[in-house]
Formats: sequence, C-alpha cells, structure tokens
Amino acid sequence: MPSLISPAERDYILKGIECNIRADGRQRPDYREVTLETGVVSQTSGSARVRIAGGTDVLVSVKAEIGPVLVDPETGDGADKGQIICSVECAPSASQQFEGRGADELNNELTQMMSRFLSHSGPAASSFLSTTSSSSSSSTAASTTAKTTSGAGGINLSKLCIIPGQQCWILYVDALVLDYGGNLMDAIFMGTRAAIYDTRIPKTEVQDLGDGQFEFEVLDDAEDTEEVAGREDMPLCVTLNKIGARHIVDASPLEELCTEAKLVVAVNRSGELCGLQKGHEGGIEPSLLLEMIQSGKTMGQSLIKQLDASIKKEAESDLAKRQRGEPVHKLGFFAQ
Amino acid sequence: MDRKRVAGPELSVAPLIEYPVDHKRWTPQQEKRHDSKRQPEDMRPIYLKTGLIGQASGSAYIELEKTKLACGVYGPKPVKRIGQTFSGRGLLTCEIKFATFSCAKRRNQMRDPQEKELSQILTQALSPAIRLDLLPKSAIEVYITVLESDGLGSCFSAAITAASVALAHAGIEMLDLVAGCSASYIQTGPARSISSGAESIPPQIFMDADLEEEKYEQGSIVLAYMPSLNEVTHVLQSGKAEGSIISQSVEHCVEACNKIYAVMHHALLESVKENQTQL
Amino acid sequence: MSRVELLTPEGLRIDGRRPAELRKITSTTSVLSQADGSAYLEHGNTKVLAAVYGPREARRRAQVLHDRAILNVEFNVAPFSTGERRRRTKNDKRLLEMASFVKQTFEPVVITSLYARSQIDIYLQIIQHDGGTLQACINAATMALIDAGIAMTEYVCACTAGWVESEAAIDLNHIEESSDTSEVTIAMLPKSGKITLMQMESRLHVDKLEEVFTLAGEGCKQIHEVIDKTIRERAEDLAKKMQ
Amino acid sequence: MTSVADAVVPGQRLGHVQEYIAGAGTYALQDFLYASVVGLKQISRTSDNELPTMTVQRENSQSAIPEIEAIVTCKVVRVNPRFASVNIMVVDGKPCKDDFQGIIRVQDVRATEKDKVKIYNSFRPGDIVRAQVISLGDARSYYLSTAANELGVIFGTSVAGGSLVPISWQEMQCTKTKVIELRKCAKPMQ
Repeated sequence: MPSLISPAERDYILKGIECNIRADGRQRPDYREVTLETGVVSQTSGSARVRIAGGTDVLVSVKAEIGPVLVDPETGDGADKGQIICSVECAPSASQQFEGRGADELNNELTQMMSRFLSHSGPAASSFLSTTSSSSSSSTAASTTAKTTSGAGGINLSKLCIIPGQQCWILYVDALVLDYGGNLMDAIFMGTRAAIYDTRIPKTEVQDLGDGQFEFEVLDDAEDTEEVAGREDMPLCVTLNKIGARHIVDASPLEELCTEAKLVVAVNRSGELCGLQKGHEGGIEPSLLLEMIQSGKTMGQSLIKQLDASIKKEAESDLAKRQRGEPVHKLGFFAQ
Repeated sequence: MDRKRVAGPELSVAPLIEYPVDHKRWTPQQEKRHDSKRQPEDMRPIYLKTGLIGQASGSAYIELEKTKLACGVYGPKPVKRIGQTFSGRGLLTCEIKFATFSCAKRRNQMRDPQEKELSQILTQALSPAIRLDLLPKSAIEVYITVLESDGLGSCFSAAITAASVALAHAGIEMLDLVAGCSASYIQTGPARSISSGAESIPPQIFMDADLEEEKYEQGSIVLAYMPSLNEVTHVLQSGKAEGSIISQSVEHCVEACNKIYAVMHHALLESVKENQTQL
Repeated sequence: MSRVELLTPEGLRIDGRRPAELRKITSTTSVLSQADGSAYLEHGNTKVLAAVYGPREARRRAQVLHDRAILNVEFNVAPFSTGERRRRTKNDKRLLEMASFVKQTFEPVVITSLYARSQIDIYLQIIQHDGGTLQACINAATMALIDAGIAMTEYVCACTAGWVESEAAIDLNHIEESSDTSEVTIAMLPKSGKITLMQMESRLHVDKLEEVFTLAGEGCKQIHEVIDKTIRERAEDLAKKMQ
Repeated sequence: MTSVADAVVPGQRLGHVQEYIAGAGTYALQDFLYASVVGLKQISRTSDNELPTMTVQRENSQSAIPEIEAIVTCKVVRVNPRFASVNIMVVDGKPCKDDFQGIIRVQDVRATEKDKVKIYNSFRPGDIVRAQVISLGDARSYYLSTAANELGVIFGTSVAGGSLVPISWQEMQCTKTKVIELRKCAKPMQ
C-alpha cells in the first residue's frame, strides 16, 4: 500500500472526483466487485472470506465456545446474556506498512470500531463494562480484544445463554486481513455478517439437578445445530471518504491517501443507525455530515439486501449439491 | 509450622459495599434526570482554567461537577523518534490516561486498548484545528489525565475542550478552538416494538449524560465541533438509533458546542487578563 | 484418552492413507496484490499463505550486511487455525523458533550475494493447522520466493516422516503428531539431494532412523514434482497472457 | 495598557479581507480574517496608501522553532572533518524548550576559500556559535551556515580553561594564558 502520494497524483484524483469519474472508471457511489464465500475454514463454527476487486482480502471466522457469564456487579444485568468478543488482526503479509509493530494501531482502531458497532457499549459504556485486554496478552503486545455483552448490534444475546448466571456461549469473531486494497472496514463487516450467517451452534440440553444446580450437555451431532438468533438485523458499514467537496464510497489505497475526512456509517436492515465514526484529520460541515449519513444509510441498506441475496444463493447451491451427493468444493484461494 | 508465610484466615468474605438506605436507583422517566436540577437538554456547569501545570508550554483544567481532568501541552519540540521520515507538517500526538482511581472499577497502570483508541480519536478531533503546516519537523504532545470520570462520553468531550484550550494557551497557532459535547438516547417511555406497532415515545436525547444515566442509554453520540468555522472535526455515535434522532442530536450538540465556546473564550481571556496584571 | 488406533492391521492410517502416501497437495501462486511474491499451499487440511517482500531497504540500518541480503522470516498463526481458539502474541517463543528454522533453511539456498545491503522478508500465515505446519511453510515459502523472482540455487522441499506403531509413515497429520509418535522434518534440495534442515523433537531408535530418513527423502521428491508442475503452469499462463 | 476588550481568541473573526492584510497571528479564509492565537488585536498602519495590517500580539510566545534565515545561537556538540553538529538553543532571540539538532557543513563555514576550510580550526566542541539556518535539512538535523561576518564563534573556552576573546576574524586569544587559538569568530556586534 503506497504511503506517499505526489501532489500531481492527488490533484488528478481530486479533479476526477469533481466530475464524477474515478481512476478505475467508477462513479462516486459505485462499489468495486466483491466476491464472497462461506465455510472456507473447516475447524470453525462459521467462516467467510471477502475479496474486493482492488485487492482487499479478509478472512473472518466465528468460533462458539463455552465460557463464564460476564455480570455487571452493580446493575446485575448481563447474567442472562452470551458474549461477542471481536478482534481484528492485519497479517504482515497484507502490506509493507504492517511490518513489525506497524499494524498495532490499525488493529486496535478496527477492533474497537467493530466492537462498538456490534454492540452499544462503545465509548459511552460505563467504566466497568469497558473493554479489557484479555488476560493472556503480555503487557507489551496489547492484544486487542473487546468484550461486549448487550447486543444492540442485532444479535439476540439472551439466546446464547446456557445456564443464566453461570455458563453461556461466547462467540469469538476473528477477522484476519490477508491483503490491503483499501476499504477494510466494509470488507470486515461483510465478512462478519456472512460468517455469522454460516455459523452453526450445537444445541445444548440443560438438566435440573433439583437442588438449584444445573448441568448441561452439548449434543455434538452435526445436523442438529441452531443458527445465531437475530442475525438478520446485524449492521453493515459503509465508509464514505470526503475528497474535496464530494464524497466517494469504497476508496482504493490511493484515494484513501487523498481523503481529508472519512465517515464510517453502520446501518442495519431496518435503516436504524448502529454506529457512526469519523476518521482521518479533516473537518466536515454539519450540513454535509447529515447528507453523508443519509447517503450512507441508503447505500448500506441496499448493500445488505444484495449481500443477503448472494448468501442465500450460495446456501441453496450448497444444499442442492449435498442433496445430489456431490462434494461441496470450496474454491478458497483458487477462485480467479 | 510454616513461620515464613502468614496464612490468611480460612474463610474470607468479600467486603459488603453498604449502599445508604435511601439509595434509590434512578430509573429513566420522561423529562426527569438523575440529578433533578437539570433538564434533559442542558449541560452541567463547566469550570475551566488555564495555567495549571507550570512545566508545560500550555495547560488547562476542566471540571463538570463530578468529571475532573487536567491537560498539559508540550511543544513544539523536535521529533524524538529519528525513524520518522522528513515531514513538512508538524506531528500531533495525544495521550489520554484514566487515573487508576478515576472509575468505579480500578483501571490498571498500563494503557488499555480503549485508552489507546480514545487517544487516536482525540488526535483526529484536534488536528484539523491546528496549523501544523507552520511547524515542520516538530511535534506537539498533548497529555490528558482523567482524575475522576462521571460518564465516559462526557469525560471524552471534556478532554477535547480542555485540550483545545491548553493548545491555545501554549501559543500554538490554531484555526479555531474545538468544543466537544456528548449526548445519550434513553428510552424513557415503553419501547416502540415494531411487531405490535404500539405508539410510544421515541428515545429521548439527554445532553451530557452522567454515569448513572449512561447505564440506561440505548445509544450515545460524541461530537467535536469548530464553532466559528462551522466545521465538525469528529463524530462518534454508537448504539441503535433512528436516522431522525441522529440528525436531531447533531443539531443539539452543535448548539451546546456554541455555548461551550463562550466558556472557553472566557477562560482564555481570563488568562490574558492575568498576564496583563503580572506584566 | 482411549488408545486411538493409528495403524489398522491392513496397514491403513486414520485418514485412510497408506503409510508411504502423501496428503493431497493443492497450491497456487501470486494470490496477493501487494506482495512482490506470494503463494498459497494446502497439505490436506493444513493451509498456509506465504508472502515475500523484497529485496528492499532494511528496516533497521544496523542489521545491514555490506555483501549480501539479510533474510527476515515472520510467522503468524490465525487465532482460529487450531481446534480451540488461542491468541498468540507477536513474540510467542514457539513461533520465533519455527521462524528461525525457516530462516536457516533458506539462507544457503537463496543467492543473497546478488542483493547486497538489502532485506528479503518472508511472511508465513497459517490459516488452518492440521499437522506438518513447518513442512507446508517451507514449501509455500519456496513457491513465494520463486514467484517473487528471487534467485535460488534450487527448490527447497520439506516433508515430515515418523514411526507410527510398527511402520515408517510420511506426512503426519495432527492426530498422529500429537499421539507421541516420533517425527522428523527434513528440508531437502531435490536435485542435488542436499539436506538444509533436519528437525526432530522426539526419541527415535537409531536403526529406524535410516528408514524414516529415506522415506522422507522420497516424500520431498514427490512434493517437488507437484510444486514444479504448479509453477510451470503458472509461468506458461503468464507467458500466454503477455502475448 | 490596551483594554482587555480587544483581546482575541483563535478563530475569532477580526474583519474583512478587503479591509486589512493578515499580519502575524492571524490568517485569512474565504474573505474573512481570523485570529490564530490568543493575544491582543493591533492595527498598524504601514504606509498610507496600502491597507492597514492586522496583527495579534501573542500572549505567551510559543516556544520557537528554527525557520529558514533565522539567526540561531547553538552549542557545538561533535566535530568531524565533514561537518560540526550543534544543539540549537535560541532562535531569533527566543529560547526553545528542547534543543534542536543542527549541522554546519564544512563548505558552509565561511564564504571565502570554501574548499580550504579545516573544521578543527573553525569550531571546537563546547563553543557557542551564532549561525543562520539555510535549510530544513533532513529528518534529523537542520543545515546551518556561518558564512557571514557577524556569524561564527561568539564564546569559547581555551585548552587552558580561560575564556577566549576574538582578536581577528580567525584568531581568538585565551584571557589567562594569552595563547592564540584558531576559530571562525563572529565580528563583535557594535
């Protein structure tokens, strides 16, 4: 990913966007071609891989594991809720910038943004619910995981609870950026939504041992699994980059270098805004800000429809293949 | 008998935190706030003073009733890390640190990921306002220590305001001051459930929510705004909310920032008057 | 855990392979847009992605050698790659050790004297772990270096072999690896037969070593053919595109 | 004493671009003049036909950073045949909080016979030198020059420890032992 841009190149991009033509021929509100595939990593409860034509390549995996319930000592809520713990990691192979510790800051920013949009416990979370670095991380390499309990991000967390107050399902959402081609956040969110759609959680049977003690047993036959409840109204995010007086969508690395201000708008199926975050070091007029929020919302909703359609299509074609007994061959890295 | 180690008692019980008897948990009602003196749309009174830290080039201290934080600005100074390539623009680095005693739960000494991210956001919120192009090859460092936090959103917006006043006090050339303000949406009436379509009150916007109100919030927004240039330098919204509420809260925050601008203006004039009397 | 029967009386292993049979290898090159050279390799369920940057300016001026390039290898394991999720930090001792193995393997093979005062970076990303990660990484690194057009005296092919119950077996998967069988990883230059790396962390009787060793050697040759075929195909189709 | 009334704050609108010219401490943006520092507003009328310039006299001065053509006072830290590296302590009379790194290349020591300059006969570690910034240089240090007459060593300590007094543009005498040492001296300012 280039880190410097010459003034001539910047001016070329700026003028292009003014008259609504971008370097690769797209208009301002056009997305690049996105390829998506679910179930690429077999040892996970659900996984998906998103590739944007410009080179961005993200692998998202969801693993459901059983863990203790996180209870808020004061209000006591959270006892009947599962958890989502998300973390983003940029592989050093993704770009020259991520050598050594270069990727730490970006990892942290993406992780925090992801956990804020997937739940409402963002910066306004009261202190005890704030993000805590997981215990295993050594102090220097701050491992960037963010605990979230309340599921304003759409996922119904109380369904994830096994024994209220004791055990629950913890969904570890890990995004791995394999290649950097601009517009990471959108790719990560598309991958997360597809991976959560692909996730199958084994059913659990809870036996009451009579003296208030409960015991549960996980049925591990592959067919008898449930899907994640409330997965349809998970948010999807659209990154709008303000260049000059206009704003564009799905910016390539070069366009990202000429961006004065970027606005990440997370919106869910019913049009509610689940998150808003500005980036880069420029200002936006309030009027333009509201206009960008509006266009981000509409674009996000149409993106969700197209994404759901392609996920359903792929699920149906997999099902048809399984019925015909053919092995479901995942293209993975061999898709050209 | 093991004389070296003093064994603790076999049975130990967690300390009971006795809440005062009349401690009635605040539940959100229409038009009524945690501290009843305030209306939903007005802010907590702000006490702002410059010149707190002698060593720093510029400093400021801000207090919003229970939220207290101090800010020190050092610079412009040569860029320490030689690894940096030659940069024609100044480098702004901000660092927010919650004191270990500042929140209900003790925060550890090391900076946790949330503080790292808040520092990144603060850098993005302040840099549009500073004339970094006049300071080639040099760096400005902003350090904020939160002494007491009463609501993370209000704490962060106070940090933006205090940092921008400290920068002005340090004599660094700026395009404009940056005022920060936060708001939360709290569902006071019965929630509008889409299925039953029962008519109800949409979530209400509480400006500058404190810790107690934040526990019931459905979403929150933090806005950093340059009042005289009419430009938003940062917006951070989380939690679910209708588009209409978002635009309504953006307008509310912009008005609140203009009010805060007056307080910042007064604080800086105060420091000018002080210097006059000393000369 | 109950004694898992690694070798059935008819001589078949858990995943149905014969002892001297490799897992299915599928591979492709130039998968990443930013890297100078990249390759993706699958040994059965073990999936590895390798990226090569370089030769480029060294990050730390102090390490620069005036007469040749320095090799820098970085290992990165995806948190979801193993059975239960585990986040490994950057300086996890096991990963650093594996990285130094790969570095020692390629130092004599890459003609570093051609690229004086520069640095060649090899980044290995393990996407799924089902035994034999070191061998998959070395093979993937070879393909990535070739894809990056870096001069090498020969291919480097690696293969694991071990003693499973009563027979020497090749290309052990995770279950065989973790059930205290002895296991040797060999990196070999197929044409000249030279060995650049031999790594073993368990006990093996001396006279069994000879048999395991020759079996691993054949494994390397077979792997060499598969990799060579992929690289020639990619080269031809690149040449076709250029016409 | 100017009244506090016209003390201004960054971002405060001062006037129309057509009425004033933006002086120090102010900037012009879309036909308005804004203050960029905290300080007192002053309108100075240069010559009658032009517009008056608006400046803001800043309250506490921002610690200085070296600019091109600035006269700096610095201390020699290291000397090698190609350049002398110095710590810049004062810029245009204003002290800077932390010392900036600077170097005086051998070809910038003096204006005449540039190629015959012996650096050890011009500067010694510990000398205080007045120089001029000629370029922002590279990431590490600024490039300085002592070519002009009034630039060069203004204070030095001799081998014997006494302070040195300039007796010609390239000789300085130790006050204690009267030994003459070679330096590129600055012409004493009248």
